[in-house]
Amino acid sequence: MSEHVIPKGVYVLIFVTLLILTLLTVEVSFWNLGILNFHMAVLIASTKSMLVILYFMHVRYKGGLTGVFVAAGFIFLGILLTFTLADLMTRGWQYQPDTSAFSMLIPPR
Amino acid sequence: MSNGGSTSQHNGAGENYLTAGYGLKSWLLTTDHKRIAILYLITISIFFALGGLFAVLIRLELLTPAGDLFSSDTYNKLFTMHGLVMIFFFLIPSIPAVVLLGGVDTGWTFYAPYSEAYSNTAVGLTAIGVFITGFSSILTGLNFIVTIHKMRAPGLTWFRLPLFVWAHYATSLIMLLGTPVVAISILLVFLERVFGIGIFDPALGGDPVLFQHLFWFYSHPAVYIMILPSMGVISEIITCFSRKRIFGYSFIAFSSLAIAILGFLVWGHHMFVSSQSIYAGMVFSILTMMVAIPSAVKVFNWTATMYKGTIIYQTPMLYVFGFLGLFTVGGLTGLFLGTLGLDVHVHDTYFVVAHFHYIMVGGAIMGYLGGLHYWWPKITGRMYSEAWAKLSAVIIFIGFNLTFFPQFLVGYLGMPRRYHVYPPEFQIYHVLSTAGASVLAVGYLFPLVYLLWSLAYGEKAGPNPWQAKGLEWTIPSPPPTYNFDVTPVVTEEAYDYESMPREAQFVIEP
Amino acid sequence: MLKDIPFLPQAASAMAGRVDLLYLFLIAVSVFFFVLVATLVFIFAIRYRKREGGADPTPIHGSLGLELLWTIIPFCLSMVMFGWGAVLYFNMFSPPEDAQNIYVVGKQWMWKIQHPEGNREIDELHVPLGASVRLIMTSEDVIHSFYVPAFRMKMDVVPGRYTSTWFKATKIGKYHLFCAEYCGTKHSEMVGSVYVMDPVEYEDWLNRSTTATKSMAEVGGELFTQLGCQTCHFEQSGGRGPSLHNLYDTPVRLMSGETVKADDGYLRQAILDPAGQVVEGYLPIMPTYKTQVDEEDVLKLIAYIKSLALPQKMSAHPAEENQ
Amino acid sequence: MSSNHSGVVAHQFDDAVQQRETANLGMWAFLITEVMMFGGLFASYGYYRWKFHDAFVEGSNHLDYLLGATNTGVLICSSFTMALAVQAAQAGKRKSTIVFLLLTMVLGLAFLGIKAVEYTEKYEHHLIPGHGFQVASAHPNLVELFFAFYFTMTGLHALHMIIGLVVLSILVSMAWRNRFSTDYYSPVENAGIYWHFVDIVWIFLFPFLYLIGRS
Ligand code: HEA
Ligand code: HEA
Ligand code: HEC
Ligand code: CUA
Ligand SMILES: [Cu+2]
Repeated sequence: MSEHVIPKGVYVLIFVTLLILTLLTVEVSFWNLGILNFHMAVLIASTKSMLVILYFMHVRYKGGLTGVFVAAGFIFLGILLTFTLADLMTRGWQYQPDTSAFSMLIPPR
Repeated sequence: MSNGGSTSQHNGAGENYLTAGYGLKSWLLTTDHKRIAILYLITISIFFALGGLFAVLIRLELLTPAGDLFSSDTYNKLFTMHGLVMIFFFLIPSIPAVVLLGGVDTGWTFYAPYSEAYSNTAVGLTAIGVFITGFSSILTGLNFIVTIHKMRAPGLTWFRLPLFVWAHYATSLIMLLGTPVVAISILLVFLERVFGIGIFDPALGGDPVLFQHLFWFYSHPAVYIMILPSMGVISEIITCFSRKRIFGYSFIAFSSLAIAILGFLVWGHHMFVSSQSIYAGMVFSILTMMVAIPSAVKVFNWTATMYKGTIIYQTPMLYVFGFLGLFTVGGLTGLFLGTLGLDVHVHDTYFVVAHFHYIMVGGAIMGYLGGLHYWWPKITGRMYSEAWAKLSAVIIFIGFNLTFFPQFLVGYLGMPRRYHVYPPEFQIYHVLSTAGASVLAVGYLFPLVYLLWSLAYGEKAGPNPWQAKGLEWTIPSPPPTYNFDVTPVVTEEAYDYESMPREAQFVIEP
Repeated sequence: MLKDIPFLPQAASAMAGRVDLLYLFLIAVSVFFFVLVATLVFIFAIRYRKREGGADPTPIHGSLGLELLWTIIPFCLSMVMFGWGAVLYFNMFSPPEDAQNIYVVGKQWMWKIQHPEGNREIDELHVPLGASVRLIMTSEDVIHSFYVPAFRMKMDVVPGRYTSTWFKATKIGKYHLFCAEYCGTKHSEMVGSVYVMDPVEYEDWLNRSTTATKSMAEVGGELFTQLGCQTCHFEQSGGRGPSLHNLYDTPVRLMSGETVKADDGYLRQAILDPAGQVVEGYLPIMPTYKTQVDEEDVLKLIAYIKSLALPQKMSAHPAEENQ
Repeated sequence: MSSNHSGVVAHQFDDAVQQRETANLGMWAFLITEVMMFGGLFASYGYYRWKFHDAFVEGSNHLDYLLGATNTGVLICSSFTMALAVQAAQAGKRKSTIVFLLLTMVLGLAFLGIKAVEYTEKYEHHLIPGHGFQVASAHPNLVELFFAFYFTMTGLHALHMIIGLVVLSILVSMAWRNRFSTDYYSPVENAGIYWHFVDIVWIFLFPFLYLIGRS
């Protein structure tokens, strides 16, 4: 089982796309999209890293096992981020007149 | 007692890993994994005794409601050391060394901001220790996972692997995924202390609850690091002494994976009253319930394995019985804690203390002792005294329950953890518990004595005293320096005991 | 003898009985499974022990039916536990509208408690029977945890923010108060007592206890003048800062466009970190009072601002109102 | 990398393919731990960015996004040359392997150089947390928190770059001594995977740190 050698053209294509996406993410950050600015930034960064993973890191041409490893990494990263942030973001939902704003405090010492 | 060595090819003349090369240096610099294992065994036994010593001192202090034996600071150091030594001696024995030098008193949970602002002792030093050990446990896990994926013996398909290996695979997964997070949070604590930036310290704008998230993201899965290897051991022993294949192999195998994966989704159950959002609490609670299911599946499959077997009451099997009962109690009380409305009351009381001792002492340590007795002949080539071993297994079981059952009761009554003085009405439970701990201590002393004794005077064990299945039993005891002369080829499933000829079933009489 | 070894702690709140019931349910489930496993192990160990003439071990690979059975039944039971526990938990953290506030400040290693009427206590908490009491808590140093076993109630007290919980005492008596989060040397001595009193007696106690010459709001009002707040905040609008009358519990529009409710947390921040949330239409000129007031002062100021709100919203003696 | 016998299969492996796949999988497993480590940082960063949004915007506006963008470009170029180096190694082209590795190193150094410029500038503006931090802001300690994350995250990233550069220089010397062949190139391949990973971290760091609240 010899390694798949990827033609140079593919690398060049990915490379150029990555550069374009970098310019795009800078440009987009100056549009006023409200909260969507953040989403756009994440979206573009994810696309870029997906391209790097699939082509530069050859995952597209590797066996399923590598794919599983990569997916596992992202899934557990997702768990860490989602659950930690979910706590913070849902604290204000609680019926309690006095908790919603507290998370914003700087206390005295 | 006749010796299973009659069928052995072991001639005592060949070189084995224990005799190949003498001298301290050859041991300390060894790369032979069996020697490493022996060193590891000795180290963790010493640390266990040390942790036990701290526990005995704790119990003595708690005999009376007043703080008469130690000052509060001493007591705080005691339980911190006890927790740290006991928790991390399972993982890697080098953390305690660092800790013992420093003298930490934050509790093993290192809660910020307490651990930063007020604990004037060696948190920084501990942090570095955790970092280093963290890195080595990452490498261990990495090594193990890759080995299993890529370097199994020919014919050893996934479903022919001993369940012990599955359990270790799951454990490694946890180490790989969890350790980096705790490492980075410790780094953040370190930066906070050195540069005075408010990452977790509210006085500077930080949030101590974030620290708890990062800490438990690792530390909950870490509790499964402690129990999974023991679960693997149970699968090995129960099949051997039931002379029968395991019931539901694939369910046991996959439940280990399920535990490892789901284990990453429940950390918030340590934070139900931490001012975490109650909605996050609910999600964590429901997931906690789910992570209990694979453990339940395991317990039932082990029980079913005994059905229509040929049960032999050898010491390791007694520990399995103990494990099954005590782990079940510990696990079920874990459900109490995972139940939101109830945990509010019992959180940080002795109910929690009882829960985790049932699982860790009743489960993990029983598994450890069972495994120690099971593989002792393989490791050392000697048999221990069966009668003494049985006696101490029984003593340990009784002492254990006497120590920790009263703690459930006093916990529900409201006795908080980490208290060195307490209201007098709780005394009766503490007296019972201390009495139990003394019995337990005696029970633990016995094996120390008879196992050491067997090294010199025990009967020669032969390669396979239990007529057990598994590759390690096909080679002489103790194993030679190069495990296998030829790479073994595996053609059968694990635990295929029934196909053994009847006369070979068992040589040692129970 | 057995009487000296109680099984359940005293039950002195509306929640206690409900928690105990859940506890008993879990014990029932646990006993069932423990007995099941233990009996099976026991029976198998005896019945299939190795002996002369015993049957050969029978190879059994497993049984899908059984696996499903012992996955699904525990799963369903555990979902019941979850649901039941979640409902209780939700109730535990949802105080009724009419709950009266009591303020708690944790500090190494004591509990400082303030009643809205101005009474202050240390390591003691007096409450009237039958009234819903909401605790609003914060810490001056590290995390503590306010725990009253007889109420089955516990909540961490976190520096840098307010946490809250509530209870309704149902039995007159004296109960333990513990700190349940490890907080340093004297963690085990950070204990106290909760006294549940007959409402009439409680009134009496409020009037009697000498610490309270003035109500919290009154003291807050004095502070308000002392600190010079009134130089900017007038009764009517027109000052450099907005009027604080009728502010409590009403929505406030901020410069950032958000609208937030002027609750305790908001007020606390408005005083300690005014620039964090600037009211629409005003300049961020209010100085921070971080260095001049401590947590207790803040609570007093807030009480004062509350007292400036609509009269029917605030009552000097909420205990009365409840009866 | 697990083995440095060139062209030789270490005794625990059956053949070169098994050895290469094992090393490769090991690298991926290692990267998972790296993902989780940076993950802990990203989680903390996200937590505070949500909590103290305004302060983080303020902090971010103190950064020079043009330098950040340039650096992103530089790093992408280096990933590109790294990919070409791996390709050359696969094909057994010793000379172009060396050239591309060296190019990658030059780009990596350029990245660090620009980073150093940025750090110096922060130093001159008293933006180093815990070290006489000064900023005109309503909540200076929260802006300081932003910079704490900025330095921790970019610092850890830079550390990874430096390690990567060391590895690359070893590879260059190995390639120089003709250690690689079409059968044995996994050190280059794995170093490549590592390098790309470091690139990916930056791809996220850039918008998160430099581009918030620009609109
Ligand atoms: C080896 C270690 C280990 C293991 C395996 C477990 C397993 C479990 N633990 Fe435990 N736990 C600890 C070690 C461990 N724990 C420690 C050290 C602490 C304290 C940390 C500290 O604060 O210092 C702790 C604390 C702790 C808490 C926090 C309590 C608090 O502080 O308020 C909770 C809450 O949910 C919990 C739950 C559980 C559950 C649900 C399981 C489950 O995995 C158990 C599953 C097993 C079973 C359920 C038994 C077998 C099943 C049956 C026989 C069938 C019947 C089943 C059903 C009806 C579902 N544990
Ligand atoms: C695997 C983990 C493990 C083990 C095995 C144990 C074992 C024991 N533990 Fe511990 N325990 C913890 C993990 C463990 N514990 C943790 C994590 C905490 C929480 C800490 C914290 O709050 O931060 C805790 C806390 C804890 C407390 C609560 C303290 C408090 O909250 O104030 C108590 C109190 O009774 C206790 C008791 C015991 C006892 C009596 C034993 C007994 O089982 C010990 C019996 C062992 C011996 C008696 C030693 C035997 C002697 C020899 C083998 C030979 C002698 C030696 C030589 C000759 C060298 N433990
Ligand atoms: C220098 C003038 C000044 C002083 C002195 C001052 N404030 Fe203010 N305050 C303001 C201004 C201006 C605002 C509106 C802008 C803002 O929210 O920061 C304000 C807003 C507030 C708010 C929020 C009001 C709302 O409508 O949401 C509260 C509460 C408050 N101040 C309380 C106090 C207290 C208590 C003190 C004294 C300890 C005080 N202020 C002293 C100028 C002042
Ligand atoms: Cu305060 Cu413990
Ligand atoms: Cu847990």
